[in-house]
Amino acid sequence: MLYRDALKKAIDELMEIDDTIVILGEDVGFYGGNYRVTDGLFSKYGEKRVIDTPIAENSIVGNAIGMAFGGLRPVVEIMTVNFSLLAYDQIVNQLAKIRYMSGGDICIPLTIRMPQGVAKQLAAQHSQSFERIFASIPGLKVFTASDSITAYYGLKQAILSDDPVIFLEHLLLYSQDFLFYEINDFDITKQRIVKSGENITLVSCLKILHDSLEAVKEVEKKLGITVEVIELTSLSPLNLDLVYESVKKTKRLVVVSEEPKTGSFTSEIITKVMENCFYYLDAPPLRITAEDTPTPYNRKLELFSIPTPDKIATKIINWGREHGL
Amino acid sequence: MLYRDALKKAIDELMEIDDTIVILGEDVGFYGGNYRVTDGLFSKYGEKRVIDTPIAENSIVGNAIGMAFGGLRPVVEIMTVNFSLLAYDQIVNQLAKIRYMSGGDICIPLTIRMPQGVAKQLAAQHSQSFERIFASIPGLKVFTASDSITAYYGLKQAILSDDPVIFLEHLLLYSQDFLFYEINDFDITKQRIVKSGENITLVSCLKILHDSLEAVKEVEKKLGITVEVIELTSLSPLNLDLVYESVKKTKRLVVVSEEPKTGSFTSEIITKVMENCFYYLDAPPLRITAEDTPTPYNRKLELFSIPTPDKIATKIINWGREHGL
Amino acid sequence: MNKSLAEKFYYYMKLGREFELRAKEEYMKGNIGGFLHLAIGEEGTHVGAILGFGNGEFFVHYRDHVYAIARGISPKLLMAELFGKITGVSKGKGGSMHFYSSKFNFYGGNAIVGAHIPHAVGLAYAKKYLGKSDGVMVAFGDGSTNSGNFYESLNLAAVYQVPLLFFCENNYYAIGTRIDRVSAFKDLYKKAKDYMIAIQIDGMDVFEVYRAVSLAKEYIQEEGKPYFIEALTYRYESHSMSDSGDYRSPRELKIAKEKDPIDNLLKKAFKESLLTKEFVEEIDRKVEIEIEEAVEFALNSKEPDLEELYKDIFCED
Amino acid sequence: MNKSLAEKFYYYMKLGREFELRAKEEYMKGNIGGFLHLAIGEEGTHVGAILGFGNGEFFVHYRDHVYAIARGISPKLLMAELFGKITGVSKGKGGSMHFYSSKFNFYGGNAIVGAHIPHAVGLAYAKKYLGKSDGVMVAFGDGSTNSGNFYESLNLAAVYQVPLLFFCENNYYAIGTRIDRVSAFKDLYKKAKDYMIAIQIDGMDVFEVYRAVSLAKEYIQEEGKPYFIEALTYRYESHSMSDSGDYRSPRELKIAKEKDPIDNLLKKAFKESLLTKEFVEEIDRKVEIEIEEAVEFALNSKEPDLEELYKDIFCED
Ligand SMILES: Cc1ncc(C[n+]2csc(CCOP(=O)(O)OP(=O)(O)O)c2C)c(N)n1
Ligand SMILES: Cc1ncc(C[n+]2csc(CCOP(=O)(O)OP(=O)(O)O)c2C)c(N)n1
Ligand SMILES: [Mg+2]
Ligand SMILES: [Mg+2]
Repeated sequence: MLYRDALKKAIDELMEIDDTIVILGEDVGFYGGNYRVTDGLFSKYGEKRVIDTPIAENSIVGNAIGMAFGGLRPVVEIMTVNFSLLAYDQIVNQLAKIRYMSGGDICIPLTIRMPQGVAKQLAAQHSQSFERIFASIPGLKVFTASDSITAYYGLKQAILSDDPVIFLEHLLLYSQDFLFYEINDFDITKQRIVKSGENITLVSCLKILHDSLEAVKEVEKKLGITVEVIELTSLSPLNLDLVYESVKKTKRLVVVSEEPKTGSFTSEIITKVMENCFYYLDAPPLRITAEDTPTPYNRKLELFSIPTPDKIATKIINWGREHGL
Repeated sequence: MLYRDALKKAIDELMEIDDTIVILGEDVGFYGGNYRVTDGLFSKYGEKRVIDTPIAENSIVGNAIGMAFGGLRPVVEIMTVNFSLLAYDQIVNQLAKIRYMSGGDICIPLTIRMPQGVAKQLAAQHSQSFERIFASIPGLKVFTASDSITAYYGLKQAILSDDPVIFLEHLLLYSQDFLFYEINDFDITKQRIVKSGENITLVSCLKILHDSLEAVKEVEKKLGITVEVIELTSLSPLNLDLVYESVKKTKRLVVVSEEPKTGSFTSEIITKVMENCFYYLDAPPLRITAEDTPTPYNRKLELFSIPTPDKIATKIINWGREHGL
Repeated sequence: MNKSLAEKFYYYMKLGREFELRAKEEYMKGNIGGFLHLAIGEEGTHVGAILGFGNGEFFVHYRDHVYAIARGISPKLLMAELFGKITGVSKGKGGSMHFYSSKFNFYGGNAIVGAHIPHAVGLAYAKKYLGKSDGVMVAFGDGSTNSGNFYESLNLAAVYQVPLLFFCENNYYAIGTRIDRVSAFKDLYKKAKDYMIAIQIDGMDVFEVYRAVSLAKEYIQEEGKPYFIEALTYRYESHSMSDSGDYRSPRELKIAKEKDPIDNLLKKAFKESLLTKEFVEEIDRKVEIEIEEAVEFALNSKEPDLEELYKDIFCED
Repeated sequence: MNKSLAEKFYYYMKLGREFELRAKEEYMKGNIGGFLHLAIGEEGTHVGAILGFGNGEFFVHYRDHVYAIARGISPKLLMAELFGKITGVSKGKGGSMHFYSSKFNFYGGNAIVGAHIPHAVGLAYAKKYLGKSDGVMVAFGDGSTNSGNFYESLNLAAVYQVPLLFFCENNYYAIGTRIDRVSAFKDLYKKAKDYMIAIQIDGMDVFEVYRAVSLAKEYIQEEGKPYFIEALTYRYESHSMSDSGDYRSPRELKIAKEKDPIDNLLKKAFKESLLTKEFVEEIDRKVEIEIEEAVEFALNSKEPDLEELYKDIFCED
């Protein structure tokens, strides 16, 4: 199933049974969604439930908060995460705090879906990844989806949650076809072991998880070892039990992300592992991230600025060799 | 010299010699500044150079960027860091990226000063600390000032820099009186050893640095050891050479901050130290931060949510004992 | 004008004023902390608006005490909130700037200027969608009318055609900056007039405010469309307990106080025999007792337990 | 109308159109990547505006090619930028959406809708402060007029009284959403009219655009005040190279194309003997060569070295 179709299926199935669910965002209605996730929903549910908004991200999120006060369950699409910065006050100062400031009086069952990441030559203002600026805000839940299963089950869980959820997608995944099958007890907050292994624990999410998996094949071949790969489907709440367990076994941690290095959310993963598994580690954790620069337009530079399967493999192999693998 | 007076002195002295420097912000002019940093400058330099703006943070920063294009050197005051979220798009998508996207054509010599932190019962929307959301953006310089010397010399360096600088102050420092003396070779990007010691390296900045120093006295007494205290006056560029050197000597790292724990900038410090000093460390690094909650109004809860000198001391002492001190 | 209305006006305005005067005292004593923004002088605007609007959800910024009182939320719960007690309307977690009570359709108290306006648009949308007809009202200061939040909301309320009353309380100042120095023009209702019906009224006259808001309420209910009122008013106190207020001339203040909304009400009501001296005295006593009880309640209430710090972040924990 | 002006119009409009048609081709071939937003159909608006404005700083959003060409920036530098080459106007780091050349007073290219408008206000402020008199112009789409950035800028330009020309190119669509579905009203100049002089013009007629902008320029220079023009125009292509454009009817497109700005210009200019067939043919040849040279230049230019990734972040390194 295509990733975008999995997302739509989740929304569609829930909208069918619960008419307090509404979608809003730029071009989500008549046009069918910039990445066509909502295509068809406008004619099915009408313009009152599939709401085309002007280009006013701050208000889109602000309006959705008010809708939630009024008994609706809004699903916001921000066209890309880059534009969410215009709504950052509503997200951080309002969405994340109103329940607390009201002493628990008010629930805000609201989901903000948005794609992030480097696509292809979209340049600095359209290529960002922002795990760090959402997952570090108390009061927000932050989920990620790397394939059609996490997209479908994860988005359903987000929409059904009575709390504010930031749901991160990736620009390059929409057109990808992923295996899809039914799961009974999916819980996105539990994280996911994508592949088991013995000698290295690799943690990642979203699109770069796939690049990492590709790299891992090379690493396993070259180093003659096995790598355990864990996907962080939930950055908040951040339950790292699977990671701790794994690291205690493998003794080595690699974190891969598309955020620029300094201050990226990778550092939180590493720090929590240090706090919980310090005496188990046989090597300093390795993080593989984008460079600390804005994203350039030129394709060669762009690729040079982010981790690719090759670069991930090389970095892990070199680091592994340096540290006794 | 009062902290607020040191800031004013820096601005005033530069405005006297360079009339391309202008100040803008809410209530900075006629009213004299919400925390009175700019008091007196309106009558001295006039309303063209000390510009009262409406409550429109996004435009304040956006206008200042344009002023910089036009040959001015604007110094923006955002009343508190909490409101900078309304300008976050201008800060991240514009200020931090235009030079890069223009291939180096355009310089933006712009300083944004703003106070942050928990003051006293200002509640969730007025009590935030945001090192992480600025220092993790490539293209921004981020400085902090903990006393009148860093305030005066640091702000001068920020204003004279041809690059965008976020200058973080703290609400509770304005009225504090600090020793002031002349320094010839001050460079805020080098960080600062506030106190030397042998057994623990403690890293902090802004107001909580002072709480940490108080705690350190207790720690040294109780554990019979000495603590080296390093102030991070520059979060970006993030030069941690002093910290690495110190950790290689002390073998132990503590980072203290007022940000909520998860995803705080403390994790970047710890990760960089892991990357550079892994084999030197005798204990897992300790971070002491605010709790992962919005800040409550009630004073008792508020104090419970942030590190205080007592809590810092207790945590370090317990951790030290646990890890062989 | 009718008698029972005049009586209500007096009761809530007096209660509001005494509540705030006492809050000020308690602040000086250290029983209240943080920012405390008083609406003394603006009671005509606040009470007239709430009573004129009747049911329906209400949003306001941080200067929220008198609105909450007029809404009928017990001064006990409000004073306890100022004292940071667990019995407060927001469990002591919000304080003065964050009064919330969904039971009373009271949605803040918000400390980010202008940021609550889009919430009101969204809630009005939800009500229209759900077929609920009593509309929504959002109050905000002159200072917020220069912000993107304000403008985007005007446009969206008009695009969505939602039953929302925009209520601008123009007290001429945003902290120390006079509105005409930062707004392109000073008749603020003109900012809305191409988007919806927009009028300007005298906010020092509770009767006028009540009348205008009642009519607006009827309009938004019947037409399902937004409406805009600018009420000209004045705050006597400084912006919050921490500013000196020296940016306004004593003369300006004196002129404003000559239009005091409570005095105004009494003058008019006595002239038209809507209120009696006895009634007023009775109310004054009742208010005194209520305030006394509120403070006692607040004083005697417990502080939140420490574990409250971690509660109320999420619905699902 | 004079001859040399008509000649210039034709030259730049033709150059602009051919540049974009070729860019489209090169995009299909894979020589250009990312988003490519074409202004085909809008040349009358873009060329008329730039030539009418003369000197003075100019800001625009991502649909920036024709403006840059009319400004006189060499098509070589622009094509090289689209190709991501180091010889490009932004060293290949910006691409189509980020043309910058301070030498030509050309400030973007910006990919965040509306975010460049406050920059223009600030720059106009700086010029007024420094006593420079040639003003600033900012172009933006209909889509941005619903945003806070836009509104705050109207207010601030009026408060500061800066010499700034707001130039709204209303092509009726923001990606796939028609303006009247998301704006309270569709005559967008009305959004500005209480803040400054605001007019609406036919953007398909380069003469009219030129005339209106020239007059506006005079006004802002002489009065030192802002001015607002809404130009009604149309883009023939889809929003960017990635959308299908199926949200507009073929009929609507056909009607728009009947007003094609280049055809329009030729018709008028021939009738009034401002242009000759020979001149037009000569220009066509010249343009063909220029475009060819631009592509060759772009093709033959070097890509940035890898270390360029780390350069141009800060002035001081
Ligand atoms: C977005 C934002 N910027 C700045 C502030 C600081 N601030 C608090 S109140 C205020 C003035 C608001 O004035 P107005 O809207 O007229 O309301 P009033 O206080 O007069 O009732 C300012 C600037 C804030 N709370 N939020
Ligand atoms: C703040 C922001 N939100 C959303 C987008 C995505 N986006 C790019 S162009 C566009 C439409 C803009 O339309 P308009 O302003 O009319 O300009 P036009 O494309 O018609 O020239 C949108 C929504 C963006 N770039 N920036
Ligand atoms: Mg006011
Ligand atoms: Mg358009």
